[in-house]
Amino acid sequence: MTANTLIPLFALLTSLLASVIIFALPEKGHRLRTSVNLAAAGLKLILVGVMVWGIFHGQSFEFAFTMLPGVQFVLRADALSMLFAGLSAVLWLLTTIYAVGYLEDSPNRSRFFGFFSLCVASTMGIALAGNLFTFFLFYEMLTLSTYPLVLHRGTRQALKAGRNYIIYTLTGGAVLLLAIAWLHGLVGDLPFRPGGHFSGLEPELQGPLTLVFVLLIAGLGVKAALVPLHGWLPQAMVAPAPVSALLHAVAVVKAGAFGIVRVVCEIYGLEAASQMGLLSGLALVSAITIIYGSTRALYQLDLKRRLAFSTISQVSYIILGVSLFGPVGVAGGLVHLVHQGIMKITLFFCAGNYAETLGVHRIDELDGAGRRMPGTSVAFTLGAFGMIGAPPLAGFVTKWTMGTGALAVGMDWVVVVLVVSSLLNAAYFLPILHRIWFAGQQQAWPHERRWGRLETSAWLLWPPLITAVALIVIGLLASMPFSPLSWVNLIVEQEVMQ
Amino acid sequence: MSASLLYALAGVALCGIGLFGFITLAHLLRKLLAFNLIGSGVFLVLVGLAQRHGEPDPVPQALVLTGIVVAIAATALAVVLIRRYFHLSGHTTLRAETPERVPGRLKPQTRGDNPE
Amino acid sequence: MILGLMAGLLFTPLAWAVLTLLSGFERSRLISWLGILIQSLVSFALWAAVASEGGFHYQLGGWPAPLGIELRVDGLAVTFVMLTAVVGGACGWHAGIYLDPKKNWHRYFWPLFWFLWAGLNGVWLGADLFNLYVALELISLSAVGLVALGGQADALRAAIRYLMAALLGSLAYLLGVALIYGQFGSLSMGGISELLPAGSGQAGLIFALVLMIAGLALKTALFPLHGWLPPAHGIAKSPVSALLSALVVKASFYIAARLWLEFGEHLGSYGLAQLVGALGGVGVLWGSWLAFRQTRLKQVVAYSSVAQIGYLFLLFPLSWGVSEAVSLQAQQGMTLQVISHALAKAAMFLAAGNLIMSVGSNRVDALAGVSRFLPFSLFSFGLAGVSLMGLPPTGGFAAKWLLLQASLGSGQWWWLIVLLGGGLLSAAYVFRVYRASFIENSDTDLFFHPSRSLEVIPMILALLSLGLGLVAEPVLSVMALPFSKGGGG
Amino acid sequence: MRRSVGIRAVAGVCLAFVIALGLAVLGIAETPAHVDLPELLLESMGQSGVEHPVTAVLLNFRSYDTLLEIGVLVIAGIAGISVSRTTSLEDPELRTSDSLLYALQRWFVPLMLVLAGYLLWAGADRPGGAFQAGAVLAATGVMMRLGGIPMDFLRPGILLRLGLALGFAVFLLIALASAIGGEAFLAYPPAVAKQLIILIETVLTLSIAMVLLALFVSAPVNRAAEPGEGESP
Repeated sequence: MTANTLIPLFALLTSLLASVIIFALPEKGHRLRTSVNLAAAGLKLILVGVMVWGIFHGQSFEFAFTMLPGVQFVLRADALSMLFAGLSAVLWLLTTIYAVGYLEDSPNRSRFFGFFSLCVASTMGIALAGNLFTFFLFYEMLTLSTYPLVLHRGTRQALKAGRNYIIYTLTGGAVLLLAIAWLHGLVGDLPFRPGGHFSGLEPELQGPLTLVFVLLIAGLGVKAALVPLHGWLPQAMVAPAPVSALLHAVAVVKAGAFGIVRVVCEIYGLEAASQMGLLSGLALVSAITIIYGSTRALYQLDLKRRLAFSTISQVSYIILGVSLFGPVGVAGGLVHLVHQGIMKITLFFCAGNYAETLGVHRIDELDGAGRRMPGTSVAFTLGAFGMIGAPPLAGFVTKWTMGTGALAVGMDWVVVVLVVSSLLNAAYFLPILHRIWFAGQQQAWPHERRWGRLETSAWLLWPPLITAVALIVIGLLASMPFSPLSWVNLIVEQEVMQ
Repeated sequence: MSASLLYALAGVALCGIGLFGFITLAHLLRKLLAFNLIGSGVFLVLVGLAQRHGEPDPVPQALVLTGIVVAIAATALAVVLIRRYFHLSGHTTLRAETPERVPGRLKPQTRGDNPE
Repeated sequence: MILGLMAGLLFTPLAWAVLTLLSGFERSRLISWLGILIQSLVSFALWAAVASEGGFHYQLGGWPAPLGIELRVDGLAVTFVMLTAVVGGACGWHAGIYLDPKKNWHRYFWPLFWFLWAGLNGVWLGADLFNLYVALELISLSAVGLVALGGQADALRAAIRYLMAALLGSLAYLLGVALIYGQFGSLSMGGISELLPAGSGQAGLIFALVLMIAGLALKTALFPLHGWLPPAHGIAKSPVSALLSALVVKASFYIAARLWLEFGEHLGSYGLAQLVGALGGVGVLWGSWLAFRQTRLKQVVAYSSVAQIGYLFLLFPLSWGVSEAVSLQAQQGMTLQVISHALAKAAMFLAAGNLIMSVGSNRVDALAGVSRFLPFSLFSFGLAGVSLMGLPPTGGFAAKWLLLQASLGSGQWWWLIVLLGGGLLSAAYVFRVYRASFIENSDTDLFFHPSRSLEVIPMILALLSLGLGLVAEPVLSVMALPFSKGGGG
Repeated sequence: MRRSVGIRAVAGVCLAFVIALGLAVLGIAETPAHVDLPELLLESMGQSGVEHPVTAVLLNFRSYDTLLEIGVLVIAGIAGISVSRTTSLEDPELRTSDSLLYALQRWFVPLMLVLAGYLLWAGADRPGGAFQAGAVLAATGVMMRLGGIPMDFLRPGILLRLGLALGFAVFLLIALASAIGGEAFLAYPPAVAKQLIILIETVLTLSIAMVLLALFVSAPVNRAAEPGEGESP
């Protein structure tokens, strides 16, 4: 047991233990709970940093033991897992800070933060999982740990959302389990490996493997909110803002998308998958989801619901990217995993700020919010422009890379999809920005709270500002080492080299 | 066919009759008697079949003795339970939906006698 | 050394039954806790000894089979002995605090509890068909006594119904034993399976096997013979319900499974195996559905047992006429399912008992606000529920995984519907309870808070069932080859 | 109408069961048994300590069965008294005032006691033994109880429980002693096997009688019920 074996385990345990400790703490121990939370988040960030550094220098981190006859439990840090792990470690810290402010003085905080940490532990496990079995383990753990968060408020609406959420995700989980078990029965325990396993495949396995692929995508597509499996996501909006932020930016939808990336790139392999004709279908489904999500977003009057439909659309960029056959497209999709996370979390933080500070939930109540809350509004604007794909923000990097990738493999229609989607993005974000900045305040805020000099609590204000700044930085410095794009290029190199 | 085998076949018949009674009778004491009938049938089969060639086999005889004690213990326990159940609820069957008397308002007739 | 352990294992529960019969509740409690400690240590030592040195036969009275009674002490048997020590110990610990010492009749819990334990060990180790019958009756009667302990009309009705079903089941089993003894003149399971001539399925013996399995299925509450179980498990005191669900129904199943694996190859048939499996499958779906429909918390848990027992019977089709590897997977899956269900269901019943005690009502919709004020008990309940749903990383999931692999490996894909559909249906009833507990209708805490140790016990069991999935491989390797003939000596 | 159809169906099932069982019995009867257990038994009789083979099987070869069987009986007794919760054993309604019974009792009680003793003693070399003796003893007790003779030891108290447990406890202690003595659980040293078996038989007779009698007198006459979990009383 060297340090390299244990680091992935510790990265997982930081939030797992934090969760146990938080559950054990009394409801009143607010200060202690916050310290535990922040310390764990910080520690995890350091551990992930160590692993990123190590991988960059060619070290390997793996923790494994046999769980069941023929099945290994594997935690392994590789370039792809670090992309996701890094994202969740950073955003966990920010979201924790935000949540501390958001839930000030509300009941059930012990329960909330306990499950919140558990949820992050699952995300970390998903990132570090070294085979499909381990992935599934944490995938289901994520379902369970987010359920109490969706239900948190205990209102009738929350209960309904929770029920739908659990029906969708557990059914998806069952389908995924079937697919994984079947795959295991066909070919045994496969570790995730750049380039995949099925390049020189016997023809008689092709039929079953195609079916397994469809099942895998269907199972993962529920969390990734692929149309028509997206129904739970807009309803889950009733959860508190930090939960929505986490659900949309890192945890749930990303887990689905990340799983699809793993399956396509590291189980089947890009080459084999495209030879078997699996990718065009996937590309089509994700393109439909992109357009559908954006179109539905146009018609939403509730701010968080609009953001939710926007998520449905944006997450499919990742899937569209990996189904583009070529390395550049894959890079575009993967980098969007990070970019979309940061953009969406910014937007949800801001939406939460509007709701918490002004009591604003509907878009038509936002008139004049820019003057009352300039910091939040600037962050929101940056996030929105990022989503639309305006240079030099992070979203632009994604769309540019993906467009290049699509043209390189001769899939011109993808460019059309990207352009249409961007126009739709603009169509549903620009009116909001207009209301925030240019419309005058028509009526009193529905439910205003004051926090001294600042426009809102400092706990609530800093996280969106930080992520907004990050949006600019990673957009501008996309070609620097350790930027998401260059890291993604490192991954793609491995995927294609194999 | 030896005499022992005849016992075994008689046991078979007893099992069938007992089973019929056990399923169709609702009154708990009768059900219990039907159970004892099956039990006797089983014991007959056990001893009769083992001794079909005429020579005695002490092992099944001992087994049957053990079986009888167990059956008596079970029967006695069942009678105690049935009796108390009757005193509390006034029912002699398990069918709750067809109460013979309204529970709670009943007065047991004479204590300790036949619940019929 | 090992012989001494065996004597201790057999002696302790019986002796403690006598000791506790002679003392009042509070002294019995102390004596029992001491006994639980001793018995657990002995069980553990025996488990460790068999794990390192392999299984053996133990001749009671010094007489070898078929004249005397032999016990078969193999990896699987000691694993279940160990399981009984863990679950039984937890239930005894819980009962000591949970039961009200002022009620005079609660003192009789202890002797019945110890007799039950003795009977369970007798079943796990038994290799003699008639001895198994006596051990089964020991279990049944003490279980009935425990259900009837309250002496209240509903409890009595449930107890009588349970007793009737148990007695009929035992007689069917005994009739099968009578036929088998008539054929072979022997009662030793191992001896008979050696005598079974390969390839000749004699009609009378097939009937005997069917009778025995039918009787045991009735005692295990296999669909459609499950009617007696929910009232009995629902009405008993929670520690008793936990014992009944976790261990008692497993005893009769264990015998059925061993009969099947020993004799099934010669006497079984594809049709019989599929029939038993299909009944188990229907039981999974039907039991889960009924659990979903119940309004009382303990009835939900009780019907869930009907469903979970159904999974066990998938062993029959998945181990008949299939390759060694698939059969082994099915056996391992079944073993894990027994263990994880025992741990999870015991945790669930104990937690349910705590919740009912706190809320003062046994209805599911009375749980509103529990999540806020009694999170600990709810959490144990929830963790146990995760195992029942078969979600990772619990033991329930590991079991389901192995059964899935066995179904796929033998091409019997229709069991996939049961395995996956059953998991979803069980999620439906478990989440219904969570849902009810998350409703907030009061800001003040009006609940009674049970003592901390009451809350800790179900949590420990739930965590064990959760962790079982992670250590499934070592646990299975201790069982080595389940149902092996034993090491001899 | 529906009921009669149901009954016919059950009758049909039972008939089919009888036929199947009968065929199974006949089929098995045609072939000889594989193991000749009586032969084995005869060879080992010398070491068993008693002359009667059934008693030897019950109390030596398969004594574990018997131990558990007595356990079952004790359980039934415990479960019986646990639901009874009666304090008054001298309930006048339970007493008969039949003069014939009194007269019979004077004759029968001593006679039955002697019979019980004989059955116990006979068990060593011919049919008889602890259970038969215990049953007769219990019947004697039932008769005395019906005649209204107060039997204080039947009150739910330490005496009753001691009586229930006595036979079982002695049996168990002997089993343990034999295990400590070096051999397996329940393996009696051949030299003292006979004495041990007689001791066991005697105490078992008392206990069996006690259990049966206790079950008889556990007349659950009061109606005090306890509320179930989560129900208000």
